[in-house]
Amino acid sequence: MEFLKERGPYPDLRVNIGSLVLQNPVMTASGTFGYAREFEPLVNLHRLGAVIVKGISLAPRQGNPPQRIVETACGMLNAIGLQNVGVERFISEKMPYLRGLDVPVIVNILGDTVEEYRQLTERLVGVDGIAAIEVNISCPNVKKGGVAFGADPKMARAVTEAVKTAADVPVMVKLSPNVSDITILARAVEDGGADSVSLINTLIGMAIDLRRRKPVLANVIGGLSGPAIKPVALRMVYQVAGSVSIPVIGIGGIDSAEDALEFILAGASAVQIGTANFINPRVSEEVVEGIAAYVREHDLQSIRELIGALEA
Amino acid sequence: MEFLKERGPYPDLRVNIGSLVLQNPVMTASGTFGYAREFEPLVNLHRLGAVIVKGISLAPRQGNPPQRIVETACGMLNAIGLQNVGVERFISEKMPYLRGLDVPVIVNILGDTVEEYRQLTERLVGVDGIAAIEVNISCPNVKKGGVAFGADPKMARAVTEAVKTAADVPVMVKLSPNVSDITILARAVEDGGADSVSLINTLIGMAIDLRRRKPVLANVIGGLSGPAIKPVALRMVYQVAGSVSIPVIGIGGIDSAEDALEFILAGASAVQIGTANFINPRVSEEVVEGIAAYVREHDLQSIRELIGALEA
Amino acid sequence: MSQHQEKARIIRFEQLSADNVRLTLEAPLIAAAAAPGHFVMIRAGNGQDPLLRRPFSLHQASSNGQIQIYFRIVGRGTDMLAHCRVGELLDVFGPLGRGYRIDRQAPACLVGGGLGIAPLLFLAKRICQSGRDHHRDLVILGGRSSGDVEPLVEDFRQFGRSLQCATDDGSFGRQGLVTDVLKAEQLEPGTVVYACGPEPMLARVHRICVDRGLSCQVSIESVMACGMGACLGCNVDAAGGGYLHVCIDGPVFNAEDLVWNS
Amino acid sequence: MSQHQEKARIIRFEQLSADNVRLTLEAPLIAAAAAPGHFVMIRAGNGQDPLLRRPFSLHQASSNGQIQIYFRIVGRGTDMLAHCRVGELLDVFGPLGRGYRIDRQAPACLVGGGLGIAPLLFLAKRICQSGRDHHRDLVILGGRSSGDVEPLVEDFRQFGRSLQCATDDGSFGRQGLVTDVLKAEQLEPGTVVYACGPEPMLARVHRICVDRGLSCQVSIESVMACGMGACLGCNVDAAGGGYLHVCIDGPVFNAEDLVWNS
Ligand SMILES: Cc1cc2nc3c(=O)[nH]c(=O)nc-3n(C[C@H](O)[C@H](O)[C@H](O)COP(=O)(O)OP(=O)(O)OC[C@H]3O[C@@H](n4cnc5c(N)ncnc54)[C@H](O)[C@@H]3O)c2cc1C
Ligand SMILES: Cc1cc2nc3c(=O)[nH]c(=O)nc-3n(C[C@H](O)[C@H](O)[C@H](O)COP(=O)(O)OP(=O)(O)OC[C@H]3O[C@@H](n4cnc5c(N)ncnc54)[C@H](O)[C@@H]3O)c2cc1C
Ligand SMILES: Cc1cc2nc3c(=O)[nH]c(=O)nc-3n(C[C@H](O)[C@H](O)[C@H](O)COP(=O)(O)O)c2cc1C
Ligand SMILES: Cc1cc2nc3c(=O)[nH]c(=O)nc-3n(C[C@H](O)[C@H](O)[C@H](O)COP(=O)(O)O)c2cc1C
Ligand code: FES
Ligand code: FES
Repeated sequence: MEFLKERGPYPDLRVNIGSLVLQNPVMTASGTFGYAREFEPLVNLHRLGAVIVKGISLAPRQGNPPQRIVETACGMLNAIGLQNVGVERFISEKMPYLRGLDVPVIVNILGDTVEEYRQLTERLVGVDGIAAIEVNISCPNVKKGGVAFGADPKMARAVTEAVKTAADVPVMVKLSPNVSDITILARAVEDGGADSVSLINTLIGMAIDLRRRKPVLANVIGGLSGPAIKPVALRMVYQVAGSVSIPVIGIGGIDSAEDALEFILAGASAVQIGTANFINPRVSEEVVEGIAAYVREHDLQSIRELIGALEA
Repeated sequence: MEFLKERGPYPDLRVNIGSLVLQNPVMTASGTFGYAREFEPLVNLHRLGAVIVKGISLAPRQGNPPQRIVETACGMLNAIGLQNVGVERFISEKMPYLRGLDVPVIVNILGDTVEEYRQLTERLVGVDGIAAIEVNISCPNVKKGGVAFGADPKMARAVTEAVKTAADVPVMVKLSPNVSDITILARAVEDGGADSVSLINTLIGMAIDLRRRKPVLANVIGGLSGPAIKPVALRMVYQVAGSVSIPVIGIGGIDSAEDALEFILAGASAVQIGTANFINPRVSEEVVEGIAAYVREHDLQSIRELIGALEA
Repeated sequence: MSQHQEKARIIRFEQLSADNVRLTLEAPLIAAAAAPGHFVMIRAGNGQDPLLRRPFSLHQASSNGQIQIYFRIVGRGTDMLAHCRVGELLDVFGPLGRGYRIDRQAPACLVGGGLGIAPLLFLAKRICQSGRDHHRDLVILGGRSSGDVEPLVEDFRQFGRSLQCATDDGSFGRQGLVTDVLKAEQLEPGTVVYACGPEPMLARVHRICVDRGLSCQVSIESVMACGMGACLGCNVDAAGGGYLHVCIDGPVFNAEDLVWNS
Repeated sequence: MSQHQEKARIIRFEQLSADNVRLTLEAPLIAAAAAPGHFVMIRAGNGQDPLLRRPFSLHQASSNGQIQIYFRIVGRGTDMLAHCRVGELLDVFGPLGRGYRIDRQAPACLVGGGLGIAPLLFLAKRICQSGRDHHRDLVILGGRSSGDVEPLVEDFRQFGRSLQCATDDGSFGRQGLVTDVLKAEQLEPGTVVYACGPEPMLARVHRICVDRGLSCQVSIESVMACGMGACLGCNVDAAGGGYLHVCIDGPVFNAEDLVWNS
């Protein structure tokens, strides 16, 4: 016979990502939340911990030809091909809206060479309203024959150093899961000066159209995201949280507060929600509410008590 | 206004795995079909291309404590811990039944050291009724601090050479997907003398019980299998088929003839069905029938026409 | 345009033919904001498989807060929707996209093939409501056979248009394609053609319009994840090079802005 | 034991309480091969999520080819099963496992807690059919409240056993646990206790039996993928060290062969 607990004061959900303080640990993942404005009719954007925008490159990119996405079992593949408006238009067209929001804005960047990452970062220096930079290192290094930066500790470190040296805001490096040992990559970018690591980006996958006997995606391969990859993401977050001392941000298949809390238990200081935004545009806000309810119901002082609190 | 085609003669589904000829390309994956006898009441075992038995080690193994399995989104994690009866009891207790079956039997082996793989293979030499050996190299190398053989090209090659040198039957090496570039591993085992490669083994994942704040599996991490991993498996099979000249066997999330045909288009000469056996014990036989129907309906001379026939 | 995510109660279920279903939903916010050619994203089931929402054109949206979708069962998602019961709730969001630009002066010719008929009923209604003289307007509906066309004829008739029907097998209307009918019709100069249907049909409609110098709007499909411009997954080739995104630049386009493979 | 995979038609649907459902299925091959304590693996839905089959004890199996399962809605799979309609087909395979070893001479005491009551009805029937004198037999049923127990009482009565009931909230029978009832009963020496229910209850039943020198068989649960000895996923600790597998060594075990955390 429990008696109803009064709905107490709003619980303390603040988390620190290095020097960056977020009001709660829920961010929207790059490439899945547009430039935030798309979600304005449906989400109270100011309720989020942070918004991460679609990956930006130096020059605008058209991206891949259609078909770019395909549904898979509990997941989806995408080969958008990094379509984006380029850094100049991003600053002039997208930042004015974004900086008007009462939520930290994190800019996701990508390049084909270390030099491009450096230039991009330099261009973002001094731009008002940017809370942090997230570095997508899952991109192929054109100078190294297309091997992804994220698959080689030396290149990953070099990119991190280049961005960190140029940046005037905290730098979060986003790791690729398509590697033998992600802790090696995590330590490499930590050594390179990253303020935090976020993981995972998509797993590389493929789908085939049996009728046409062709790959479904024009790009042949694409990135797998959604609930299907959650077990892999959770494992990697757990491993990385045990190997680095900078904050870890968990990403991969999160679509509920329970999922987010699992990542936090595994060692994530915060989480990002990706594909789930497509299925339930309100999911990010609902996850914030769900975490608040959990903290309240379990009489926690703060959500920070749960970070890495897994008994293993 | 199509008119009904008469059900023609049974189509040619034979495939060659090196010197091994299978009546059709459908095998059951190791660890998901017991020692075949378990399925006797439900499946016409002689209809299958081959049966691959649960991984065998030199000494019997008890495996991991419970909980060993957990369902995930369109998949499952297992941490059986390689429970098996050991090679001696396998030969004395399981082989008599298996060799009575009218279907090729492939023995999956695993070890903690290269030496163990060699001894295991030697013990299997001359045992009647073994059509091939499949080498599971996803196991940790105890001598090398637990790094999986399958993650290091040199170790993978060494295991392959040891087995190949000792074996009197064709050797299939089963690759781990938890690597940065699976084509490097595939080439390493090809160089080591493998007659074929099979892929993928499970992706490493994890599940957390939020209520207990503990990992669900006693072993903390486990292997992810089922439809969730199919896109990753298909991509890796496609990549490996383009990088080696030995036959490739596709594994991962296959639960229908369509799935199997997609792997064949991607370059697999045959496929293995794993987790799907649990959900539909008859699936392997149904996949054979489905492939036969496809070959008939598309007027193919043989299923071999489809191997690698993807237009990319 | 304002968008809304609503738990919409199913208030009517109509099996119009073996494969074709029409659902009437209570979604007042969406209904109020909707215009012809807009679409909604609907979640099939509550599970994680199928994962993505499914896009459907608004077949009707009325001032009493109801919307309708009209769809064919082609796969798992539509099959699940076809198994819903009256009274259940569906998670719907919309209205989305750019709809038909109704030219209030020009004569209208609506051409719908198969499930492409779906958005045209709403369009016919709005055109009718625009109040001008409609005797020159024309609706051409086609499908594989009677079941694709006949059940909808009454609904179109209430808007008082002249109606022509064609089916592949001749089981309703004349035998042939909607484009055969379109070709045979003497459309007045200045007529605007509003079309929806499978790609080959739209390509032919476009060709006919180009030949006759008529302007033509088409509603097209693509695979979609988000339906709202966030995933960038729904691109199609643009006539001027580069890409357009079906969910925000369309689904209704001027036919000449697209690339047609024919 | 012969096993069968059948498409079983649902011929009766009973909502015994808010959470508890009983399904009657037409599965003649399974029914013919079944014995008390056996279980079946059922596929919930046709999709890939939830992926694995769900195990359920046979609540009844009759010579007319019908089987029954009795389950509580606890998650997605059981929720989907609770939404099935009469006439639909379920993919079922079984019977699986080792059932209760009925001692035809000894007095029987059946102890069921919550959904643990499920396999005991079939067991009661078979014991009854064994034809000997049953006046010393006893059935003890318990649950959270009336809805877990009351709807089943009539079914047990037809086998003419002496019946005791208990509920946590006292809404049916006496207030308390089934183990309280068991403790209070003077069982004859040589009685065999057949139990099924949640782990803490079984641990207590085992303790009581050890104290009184009675033999005790328990049906237990574990997570399962295959249900037939192929995946090796369903292990539990064995009293003698090492593991037992619930699906092939059980689900019914001699209580003394297991490790009890109490
Ligand atoms: C803007 C828009 C409006 C639409 N309006 C309607 C409508 O009013 N009525 C209607 O019946 N259908 C409409 N569709 C198509 C409808 O969305 C698909 O039929 C539906 O998503 C199929 O889902 P499924 O799970 O049943 O099929 P799946 O199992 O996903 O696929 C079955 C088959 O349908 C194809 N398919 C799947 N999704 C799409 C898609 N988005 N577009 C085209 N083909 C697809 C697949 O390639 C496959 O061959 C519309 C599509 C779009 C983009
Ligand atoms: C041999 C055997 C016989 C059984 N007989 C019955 C029966 O007659 N009636 C009945 O109501 N239930 C029975 N169960 C339990 C039943 O299988 C689970 O309740 C069911 O699988 C839950 O599925 P779900 O999808 O609804 O729940 P899920 O969404 O999978 O899980 C919901 C909750 O149930 C727990 N759970 C899931 N699977 C199992 C499992 N296999 N065993 C125990 N807990 C589980 C989960 O940990 C979770 O807390 C039996 C289990 C076994 C192993
Ligand atoms: C359509 C789409 C576009 C994406 N674009 C980017 C991107 O531009 N930059 C990036 O770092 N990650 C990108 N991602 C990866 C996501 O941010 C996220 O890491 C991944 O989808 C896993 O999370 P999820 O399972 O929650 O989606 C994209 C993902 C999707 C589905
Ligand atoms: C329960 C279980 C046990 C397995 N045991 C083995 C094993 O002993 N040896 C091995 O090489 N692979 C083992 N595997 C991996 C499968 O053979 C297969 O490679 C993997 O499950 C992917 O295929 P699937 O998605 O079809 O299941 C096991 C998989 C499962 C699910
Ligand atoms: S469907 Fe996502 S951008 Fe169009
Ligand atoms: S459930 Fe698979 S071995 Fe028991």
